[in-house]
Amino acid sequence: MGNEQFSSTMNRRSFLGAAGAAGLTIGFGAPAQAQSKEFVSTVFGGVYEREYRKHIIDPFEKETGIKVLTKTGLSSEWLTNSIVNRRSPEIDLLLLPYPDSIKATMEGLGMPLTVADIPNISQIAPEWYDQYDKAGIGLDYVGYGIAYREDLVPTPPKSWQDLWNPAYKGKVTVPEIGQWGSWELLVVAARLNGGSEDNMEPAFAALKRLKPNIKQFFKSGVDIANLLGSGEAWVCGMTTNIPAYGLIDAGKPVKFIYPSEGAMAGAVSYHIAKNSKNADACKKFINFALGKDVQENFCNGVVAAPTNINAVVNERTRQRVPSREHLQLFSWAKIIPQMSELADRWNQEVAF
Amino acid sequence: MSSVLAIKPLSNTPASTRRVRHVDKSTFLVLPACIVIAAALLIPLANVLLLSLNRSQPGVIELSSNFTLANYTRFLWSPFYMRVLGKTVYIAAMTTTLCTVFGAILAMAIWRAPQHLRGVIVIVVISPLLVSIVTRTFGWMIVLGDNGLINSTLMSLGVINEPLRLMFTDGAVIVGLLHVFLPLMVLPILTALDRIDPNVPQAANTLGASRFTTATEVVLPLAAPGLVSGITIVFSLSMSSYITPALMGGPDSGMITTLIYQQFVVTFNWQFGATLVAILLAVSLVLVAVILFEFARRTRKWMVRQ
Amino acid sequence: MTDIVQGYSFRIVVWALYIFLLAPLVCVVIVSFNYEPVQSFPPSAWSLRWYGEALRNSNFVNGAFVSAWVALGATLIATPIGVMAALGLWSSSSRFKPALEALFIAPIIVPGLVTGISLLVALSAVEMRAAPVKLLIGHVLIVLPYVIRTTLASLAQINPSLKEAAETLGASYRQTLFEIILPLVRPGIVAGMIFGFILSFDDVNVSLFLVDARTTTLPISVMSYLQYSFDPSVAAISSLMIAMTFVITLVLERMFGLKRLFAGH
Amino acid sequence: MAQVALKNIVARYGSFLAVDHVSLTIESGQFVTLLGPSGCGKSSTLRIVAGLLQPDEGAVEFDGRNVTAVSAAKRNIGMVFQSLALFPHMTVTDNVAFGLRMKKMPQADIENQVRRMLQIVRLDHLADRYPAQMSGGQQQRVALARALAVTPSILILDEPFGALDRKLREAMQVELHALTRQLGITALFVTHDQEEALMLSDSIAVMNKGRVEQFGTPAEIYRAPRTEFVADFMGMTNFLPGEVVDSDSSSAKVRVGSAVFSTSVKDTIAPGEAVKLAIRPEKVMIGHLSAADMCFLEGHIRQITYHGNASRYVVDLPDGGSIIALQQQSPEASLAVGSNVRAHWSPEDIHLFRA
Repeated sequence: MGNEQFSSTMNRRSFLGAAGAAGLTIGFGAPAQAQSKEFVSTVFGGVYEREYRKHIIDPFEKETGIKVLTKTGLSSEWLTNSIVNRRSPEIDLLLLPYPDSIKATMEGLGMPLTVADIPNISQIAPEWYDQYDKAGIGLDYVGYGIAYREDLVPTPPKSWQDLWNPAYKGKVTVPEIGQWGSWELLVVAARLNGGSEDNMEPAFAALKRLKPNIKQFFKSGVDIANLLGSGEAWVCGMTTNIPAYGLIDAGKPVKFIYPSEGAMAGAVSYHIAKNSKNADACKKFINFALGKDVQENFCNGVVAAPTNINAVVNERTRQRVPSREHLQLFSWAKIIPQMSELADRWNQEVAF
Repeated sequence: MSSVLAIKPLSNTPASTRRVRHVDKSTFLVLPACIVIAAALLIPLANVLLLSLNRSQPGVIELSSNFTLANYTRFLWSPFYMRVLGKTVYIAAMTTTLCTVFGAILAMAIWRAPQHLRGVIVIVVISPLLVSIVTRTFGWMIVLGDNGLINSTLMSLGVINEPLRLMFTDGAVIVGLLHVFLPLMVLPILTALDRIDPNVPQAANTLGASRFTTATEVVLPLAAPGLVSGITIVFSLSMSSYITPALMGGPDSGMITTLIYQQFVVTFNWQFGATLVAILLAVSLVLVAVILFEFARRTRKWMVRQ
Repeated sequence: MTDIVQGYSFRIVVWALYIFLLAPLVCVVIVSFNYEPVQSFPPSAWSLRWYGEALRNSNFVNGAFVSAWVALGATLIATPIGVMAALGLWSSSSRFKPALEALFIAPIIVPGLVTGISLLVALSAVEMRAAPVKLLIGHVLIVLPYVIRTTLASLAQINPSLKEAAETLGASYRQTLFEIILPLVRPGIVAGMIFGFILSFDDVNVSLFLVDARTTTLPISVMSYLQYSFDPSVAAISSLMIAMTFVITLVLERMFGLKRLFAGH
Repeated sequence: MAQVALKNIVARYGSFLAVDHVSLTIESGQFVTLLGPSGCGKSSTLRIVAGLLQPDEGAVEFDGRNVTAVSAAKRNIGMVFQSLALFPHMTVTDNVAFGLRMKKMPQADIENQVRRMLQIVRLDHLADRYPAQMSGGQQQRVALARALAVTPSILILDEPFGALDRKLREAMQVELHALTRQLGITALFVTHDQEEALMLSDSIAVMNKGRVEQFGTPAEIYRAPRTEFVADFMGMTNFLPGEVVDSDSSSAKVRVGSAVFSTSVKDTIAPGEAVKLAIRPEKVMIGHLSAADMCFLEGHIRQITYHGNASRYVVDLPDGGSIIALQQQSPEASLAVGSNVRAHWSPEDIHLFRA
């Protein structure tokens, strides 16, 4: 009697065990192994993905035999996903742009990265390590400047201040709040008018004054390309070199400048999810990506500035990206807590 | 005048519509859909919507037990948010109205077209749905832009000297939504028209009705189920549309969904974002219910009896 | 006299609508043949370059397969559920009927992004991590309302005595359903399936939060691609989609006759 | 063919009593009509027989077997609907074969039976048409063939000829009459048209307010209506109020205005009771004089209408009432509007009802 009870319990337990194991297999795609053979990383699409694959992923896979699965999409989704799946991450290695990289840092999503684990960190300029609390490391950066239609503008812009030039009435496009460049625009507007990250008040008065000039708030790089390419807008007030040179290389009469006050920085960085089971592979990968040669090849490919101080990019790239000295950095950590309010004020006073 | 009669209790319906059996079957039939919607939408959504009862705390997505209505009062006392809500309803209503008018016209054109042309016309009508929104918007910019086809045509004809501002306006949003939602209106109306006895419009003609009167007063009421289907779908989709208003609207064309998007993925203020969703849902559901009820009230007497 | 005027104005409006529907798409197709590496109009030189580029892009090709399977799967799952629900609503005289009808439209009232996020949170909580399953769940929600609404519209026009006639002739409920009611509402079901399939195939907002590194849909791949590249390969993909739909429709027409798909009898 | 019996059937819609304790037996091979104005409960009764509606009380029996709980699908009936309810997506053949397929009859037998049925209704040349491609009369015959194909226990017809024009309607009536007699079908027919009922039926049940007022052969119903309602519905449009002044078991004297008439009765009506005299218009004659044994009332002609084979007179009586007469002959010159006349009739044409 007792035995029967015991054996039936056993049967049920082993059945549940098997079912659980089956669930895990489905859930994780592949059973976790001590020596990780693959991990999931995020990557931007288009040219960036092509160059990233060519100069970083492919050589890395060849060298180590570790497979890199890439997830495309939006950085805000990657961040959301990582917060939601914090305990058991779906994404092992986050490649994030501003401001999601700083949000990830403030959320404590990433595990600390050390020179011991990733020797190449020692070659990286300190600002691309420190601002992520040493739990993230910069891969490359680009500059935000002004792009404009040479053939259409009455006078070419030279400084951020020129965005307010009445001659550009109804012909300027600036980013929609939340888009790449929007927070940078707020900071620039504040700084030009005596404000700072701690005092963003002047930004709103300035942007209200900018309103007559604004044709449209752009929502994406394609928007910039379409607006400038078709001549709907003459001036794009806050864009990185990427879409601007996309148009220039296509033969459009577009020019791109870094304003006299300095370029705003757009950096992307690596963050390894704290509970990642494939952290070792991720560290190996980061070290590989930060190496001098890899940085040079990759940055020449996507036309970005390397974070590795020893890396030297070619002439074409050097002309298109801002020098380290010409960058205007600011404290994202001060802006992020204000974002909800800033967006609210933007909506009410600038956009709607 | 007829409303008192129309909402008579069901027990007074005529003998031929009273069904005794299969009532239990109808419960069984709707059950799977209820389960799917409850499990895949309502429960997950409730989980997020409950956050609206927590104090705004950007970056925090866990529910706490300190409940407050602060987010709702913030919305309701703000003229700005109420204006955005008003604009959302306005754009959805305009889109739905235009869609109904033009959808009905198109559906009738297809209905009357020779059978062998039908397939082609149906593809023409559904083709806007086949093109990715980003490219579609680019297409619109070519047509509506300052240097676009319409403006350059008008300028070369000397009708205007300055380009008209067509793109990046509320009008452009409505045009963009109309473009993709038309198929969702046309097909339900068309399937409804196909069930109409061809003698009925002819009968109206013999009674001296013009083609227009026949269409609006005889044919369309008979296609009412298709119309209401299209209207509810288009209205709901317009209320919750995000990308078209974002890409085709002007600086001030944002709708509630624009704000929802910001709160969820830009500022990570899920508490307020959930509040906006709850309000959008409530308003949309009430308005859709009004549409359905109004339809039922107007057609109850003749609908089921054909 | 008025009839002639009305006839002409009707025809003018209809042609204007055809132009309205097609104009932006024709522009897109023209742009797709542009040689230039940014979308621009009118093209300076013609080329099939971006078609080649689009078809070589494995993200697009794989994405198209994933989207097709997800849309097909979701449509096949949602259709029986939706048709059943429509039949239930049709034969019900319950007080809760309007509430149920509204409930069944709810998936398209909730902004897709919020649906996606809600599903992400909920499915993570129950440890469901297989992206194909997650996508199917999300996309069944996308398809369901269309099937229910369009089927309901068709059902509303069935003469109720047809059902009774079948019953008096000895047909069981099942036989009445399969032999009388379903054939008569087929146009509505087909319309709903077509909408569901296309809107599922096209969806960005719900899918964004449900895809993973192995399984990504075409619209997500397109969106990601556009972050760093602005060339007409996306216009080429869109043009291919239009072309493919034409071909599929023509084949369907040859095989079944669209007449049979879109008309009851 | 079966005998069908309704036992004390009650059907309610909320508080409204649609069928009020109806009992009725339809003998095997009989053609029975439910006759009555709309809303009298005849359709509900018919749907109860068909099994499309569950009675709240009472039982339905087929050949003595209680089938109240049996669904329409299992009752083996054939029904012709008011809207015909032909399946629009099926050809004539498929429509007629439907019920046989449901019964899982072998394919060859189905084909034979369908062919036979289409021959009977003379539609064999249209077997591949769809209902929408046929005329109203043809559709009617398809509906009939479909209902008959299953060799039903009972054929149920719900005002099937309502939508047809007069000529077609008459042709169909003749056809249906011939067909049912030839095949010996038990049939239950619903109509509000008394002529149709009289022509087709073996028995008629006249219904009013959910009740059967009278059940009998057409001749009985026509000649001896038992209630005022039946009399009225069967075309006795002249009702004169009166009072019994004297009576015995077989006859009564009734005063109408200043006149007193004698008539035979079936049961005793006590003197002093208020009654109504009903007389068919075609039994009333108009003239300046009348024979001695005739009953008469005097009045003047208000209206004369010509009906081809007859003339219809409306005679206003001095007390404010009027009487209608239908005469076979053409109107005489002396009987013009305004002239004073005698409306007269034979005592045996009087039907007496308690008021």
